[in-house]
Amino acid sequence: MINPQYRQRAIQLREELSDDYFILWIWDEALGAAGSPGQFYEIRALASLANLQAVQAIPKLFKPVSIYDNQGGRIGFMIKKVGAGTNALSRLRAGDTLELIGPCGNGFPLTRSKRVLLLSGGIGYPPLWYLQKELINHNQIYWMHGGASQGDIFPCDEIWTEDGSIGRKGRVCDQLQETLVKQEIDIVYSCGPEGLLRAATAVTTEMKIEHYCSMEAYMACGIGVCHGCAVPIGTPQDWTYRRVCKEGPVFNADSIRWELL
Amino acid sequence: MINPQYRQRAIQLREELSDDYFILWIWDEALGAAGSPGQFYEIRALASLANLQAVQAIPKLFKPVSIYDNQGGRIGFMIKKVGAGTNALSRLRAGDTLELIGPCGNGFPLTRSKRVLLLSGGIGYPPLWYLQKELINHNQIYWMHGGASQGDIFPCDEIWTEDGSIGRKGRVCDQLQETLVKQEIDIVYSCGPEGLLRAATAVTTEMKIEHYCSMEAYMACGIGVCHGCAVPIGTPQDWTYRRVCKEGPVFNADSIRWELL
Amino acid sequence: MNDIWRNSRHAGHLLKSRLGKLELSTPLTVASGTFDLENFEFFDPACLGAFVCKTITKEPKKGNPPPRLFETEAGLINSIGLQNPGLDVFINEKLPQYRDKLSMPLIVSFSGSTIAEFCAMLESLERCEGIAGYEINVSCPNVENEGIAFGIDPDVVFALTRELAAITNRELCVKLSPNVTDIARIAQAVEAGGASSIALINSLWGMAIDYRTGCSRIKKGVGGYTGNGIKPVALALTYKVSQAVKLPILAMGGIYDWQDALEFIWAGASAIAVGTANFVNPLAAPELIMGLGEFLLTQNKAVRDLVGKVQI
Amino acid sequence: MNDIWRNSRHAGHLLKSRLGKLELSTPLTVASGTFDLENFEFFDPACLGAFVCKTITKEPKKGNPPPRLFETEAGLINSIGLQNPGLDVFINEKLPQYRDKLSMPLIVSFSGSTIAEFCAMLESLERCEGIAGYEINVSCPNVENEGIAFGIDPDVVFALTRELAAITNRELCVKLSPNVTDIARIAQAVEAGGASSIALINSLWGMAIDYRTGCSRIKKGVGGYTGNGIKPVALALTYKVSQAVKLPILAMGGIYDWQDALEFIWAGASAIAVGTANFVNPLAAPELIMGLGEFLLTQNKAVRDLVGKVQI
Ligand SMILES: Cc1cc2nc3c(=O)[nH]c(=O)nc-3n(C[C@H](O)[C@H](O)[C@H](O)COP(=O)(O)OP(=O)(O)OC[C@H]3O[C@@H](n4cnc5c(N)ncnc54)[C@H](O)[C@@H]3O)c2cc1C
Ligand SMILES: Cc1cc2nc3c(=O)[nH]c(=O)nc-3n(C[C@H](O)[C@H](O)[C@H](O)COP(=O)(O)OP(=O)(O)OC[C@H]3O[C@@H](n4cnc5c(N)ncnc54)[C@H](O)[C@@H]3O)c2cc1C
Ligand SMILES: Cc1cc2nc3c(=O)[nH]c(=O)nc-3n(C[C@H](O)[C@H](O)[C@H](O)COP(=O)(O)O)c2cc1C
Ligand SMILES: Cc1cc2nc3c(=O)[nH]c(=O)nc-3n(C[C@H](O)[C@H](O)[C@H](O)COP(=O)(O)O)c2cc1C
Ligand code: FES
Ligand code: FES
Repeated sequence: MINPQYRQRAIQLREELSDDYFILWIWDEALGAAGSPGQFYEIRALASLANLQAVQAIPKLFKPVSIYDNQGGRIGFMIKKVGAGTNALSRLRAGDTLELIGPCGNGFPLTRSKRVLLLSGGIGYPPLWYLQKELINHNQIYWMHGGASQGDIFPCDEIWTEDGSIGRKGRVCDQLQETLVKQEIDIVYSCGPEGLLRAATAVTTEMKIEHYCSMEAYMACGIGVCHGCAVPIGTPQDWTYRRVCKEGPVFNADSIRWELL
Repeated sequence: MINPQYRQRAIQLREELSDDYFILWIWDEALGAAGSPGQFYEIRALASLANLQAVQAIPKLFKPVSIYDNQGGRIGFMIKKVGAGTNALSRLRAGDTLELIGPCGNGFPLTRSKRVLLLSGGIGYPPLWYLQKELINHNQIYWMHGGASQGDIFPCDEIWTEDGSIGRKGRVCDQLQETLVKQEIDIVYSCGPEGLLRAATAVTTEMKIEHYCSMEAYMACGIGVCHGCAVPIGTPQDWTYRRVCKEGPVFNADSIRWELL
Repeated sequence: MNDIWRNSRHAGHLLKSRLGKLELSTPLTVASGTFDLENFEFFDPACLGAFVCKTITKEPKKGNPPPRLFETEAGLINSIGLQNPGLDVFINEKLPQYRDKLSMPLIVSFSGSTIAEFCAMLESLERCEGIAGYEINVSCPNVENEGIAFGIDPDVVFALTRELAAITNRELCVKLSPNVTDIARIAQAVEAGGASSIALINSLWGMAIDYRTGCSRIKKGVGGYTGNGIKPVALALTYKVSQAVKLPILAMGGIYDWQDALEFIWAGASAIAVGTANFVNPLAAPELIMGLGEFLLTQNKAVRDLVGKVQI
Repeated sequence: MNDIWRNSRHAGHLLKSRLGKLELSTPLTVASGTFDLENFEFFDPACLGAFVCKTITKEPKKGNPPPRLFETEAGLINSIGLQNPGLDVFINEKLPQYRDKLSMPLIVSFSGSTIAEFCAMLESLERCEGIAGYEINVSCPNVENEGIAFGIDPDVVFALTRELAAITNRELCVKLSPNVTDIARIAQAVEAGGASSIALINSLWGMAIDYRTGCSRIKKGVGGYTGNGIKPVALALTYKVSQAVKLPILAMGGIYDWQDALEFIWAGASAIAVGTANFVNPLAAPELIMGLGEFLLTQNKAVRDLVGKVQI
């Protein structure tokens, strides 16, 4: 695994997905060889930085964004606008410059000859896209994805929306137990809002199904230095704070001390 | 005199003078009636404010800029880029929006049937342009203007540059005494860097010639509220801090306590 | 523009608040020294629940030598030095203007150099009509105590507050300095002394230097730092004080918009003030009240429902 | 990018500085807790005159519950809670790595909960090779004194410093908290106690609240505020301390670039550190040294010619 490095890369293409979602593509063969599913980059719009002086702005933090796709160096970041940092990214166009620190984090443990459930909510989708491409030839995959509404939905096997605008109405793990049984799932990979991961873990723990969660956390450094991105990991008796950016973002679901979050 | 008010006006025209100097023109009949020579506006580029959210910048102070010209409502601001605020102004184009607070300050006392010397250095030029248009039909005017180099020079009767690139080489008040005598000057109006105004005052006080200086100061409110723009005014025995934005920017040169500045 | 805030008039009942003895039509007021009648050229005064004037002292004060101001990346450094015309001129010239023009309660900010001087000033002001309350500025040197500011010593603050509280029935608000080790203890001294509210924060120590020449940007060297950059500090101190005392709090320090105002209300402020914001946005006050009113309407909550309800 | 700073190598002699007993090849170091070996992937370490590690405590510390971070308009609020693996793991695992990889003096930051614990830690560290000096973090609760931070009481600071100074001949730097009424008095206690330098400032109190929900942005409520927004405060305190003591100062607090660094040098700092800047600009350190070197070359001045030469 290579250590996170700092780079600036031109945006090769910007792909519009919906009002809130878009993909930024960059091209870098070396980076293509470096990342694996579940890893992420800390990224920032250089454009905003270049303008800083003009508007007398103070430079801001990078934002963690998963590797959504990696076609041998054609690397995509699928991003949802939620606040100031992602909004700045959303103003980037082809030719603009992206600042990157990465690849960061551990990534998903890969598996073979299993029946795999991918479980994503909202902006938890991107890392699982890269993951399924890695798993697809060696496993059977069933992907359930949920979101608030139609605009949060992307290709998968089973769709859930909270408002029922597309797919089934409800939360994506409302019938998780039934699905795990019906699809004879051996292993679950999940990414999404904390509530989803927590609820899913309750089910998989109960059913003793292997389950890896990709966790979110507010980050400053992204490289394991500041200890800002802590989540409690271990057993109820013996746990400690681990760094989402270094020991994570992927943790064994059973090891996450949800009761402390 | 009307009280300073807050307005937003479109830039009608932007006139390029040199690398560092430009003029922003706005159009407002009511404002045309309001201002008089020596008064100024606190101005700011609204464009930069609109972008604040995008770049997460913190809003910044307005900057004091003299009325350079006023053709019955066609109001011009002649501006030199020196720092962040004036640089933001320099990025404005026709159609962009200017924020204005004003007209601010007292303005020059006008005079009739006199031999008038206008004395300006660098960006002290603009208020004297508006002033000379007011005085020209009733007085005899001699205008001396100085700057660091050719780029700082604008139309006048006698040019001085520190590097000698145009006009006479030296500081504009190097031979002030001779000029005052030769031109039989009754009254002096000056605007420019503190050093110039101070040196000129030494001469006019000595020669007992009436002299009005337009002073500069760092400003926060521009309307007399914060007391940030103080200059010491009075006699050596009895002086007090006056506000450049309210009792000024024009003061009787003799009343300015230069020894305290 | 002028009546931008009117849109939120229908949130009027939600915006009502109370600071000690004062009923406020809105929780918004202005920070001493940053706002005066001139600002009412910019907007309709009715967005303010109260008006706080610049601090006055017994004798006129010349103030500090210029330059007195410098804008930093995130705020403003000032060293005005309490320039003011003194108590007599205030009473004879300023106060009649305020009585004439103000449609909301007037809070007079004042400061002294001894406890006796504070008391004498208060007695003079008590004889005047048109004053709803006082903001006691204790960030000033105490000549009886080596020139150390009144506001940093809980015992001095207690003694001062008790004497003043004995003189007046009007709203008595003591304004704290943030440049202390334990602001909660000072606040407790204010409460024990019998004040009816607490204002905070006054400016932080701040400095800026011209990197090229090494010249201090303001003549005094160290000045007062205010504006957006001090907001996290002001919020932390508001929270600490709200945990330590029951007195209502008038909070300020980097409040630029309604979102900022809400942070302080959640943290424990019954009223808030805009200071430096008045310089960077002439419409800061009406825009704040409009935004706050809209938020309260959407949530169907009143200001008083939110005060101090922060979740930790 | 990686060797951006090399351009300023020819300014090498001008960049030299000294912090107490340490010769520094450049005046630049890093703020404890914001920088580690991982950062050397981003640039050539030679731009640093010294390396300060994250504060360690005797026992491992879990740290505070998340969320621990929030970015404000002008800086960062954190509540890491000194998470660290404890002294033994530091000595056995971290220190060998530092010895291996660092090309500049290592300053070990540590903290204790009693004076005896501080001393015991120092004694253990004294037995280790590869340590050039210590940064004493006194912004931590003193269990012998109602949990009140060591750093706010001049007598405690004096006693602590004196005991530590008796144990070591290495560089002894005490790092001050800004959350005190009179930082100059604390600095004088450090000097009287026999330290060889002073570091300042640690983080200010800070807080942020989600205006919609009223939830504190960090789990602890009040955290530490750092970054650009605290620069004017840090500069004022640097100046105050430089006027009060003769000890050399390692200054930090919102230093993002070489212009910022110069302000602190003028104000009295012999060395400066980048902290939060490391997060918002991975190349902050080399760019700072490059810019500083170029400035010094143009002026034909050395760092030591400028230290404390601010004009008020
Ligand atoms: C390992 C990892 C991988 C990620 N991958 C992706 C990705 O592929 N695509 C993508 O669009 N986003 C991804 N995210 C989330 C993304 O980092 C956040 O949306 C972003 O940091 C928000 O920053 P902002 O400045 O736009 O919003 P802010 O202004 O910081 O926040 C806006 C809102 O989002 C909340 N928020 C902010 N940061 C986080 C966070 N880290 N976790 C949860 N809530 C947060 C805030 O509380 C606030 O309500 C990932 C996060 C992590 C930790
Ligand atoms: C009454 C008045 C009328 C003015 N009229 C004009 C005008 O017509 N055209 C014009 O271009 N400028 C005029 N100025 C000057 C103008 O206000 C300043 O150039 C401007 O405020 C600089 O702001 P900045 O943010 O661009 O630069 P800053 O970053 O604030 O400063 C850049 C440099 O200029 C110096 N500086 C900043 N403000 C001032 C000031 N007010 N006086 C002196 N030095 C300063 C700083 O010390 C620094 O060295 C006037 C000033 C006053 C007080
Ligand atoms: C120019 C200026 C003048 C001030 N004058 C006073 C004053 O006279 N009395 C006082 O108590 N506070 C004074 N203050 C402090 C403010 O009232 C307020 O406490 C401080 O600015 C913090 O609020 P802000 O960040 O919103 O500006 C002044 C502040 C500024 C910027
Ligand atoms: C995430 C983070 C962790 C920190 N950890 C420590 C620490 O362990 N020990 C310490 O003395 N200071 C610590 N600090 C304070 C910094 O060393 C520094 O004093 C402060 O951040 C001010 O500098 P800055 O504004 O450049 O960041 C920490 C600061 C941050 C932001
Ligand atoms: S973000 Fe700094 S350690 Fe994870
Ligand atoms: S700038 Fe505020 S009084 Fe002049």
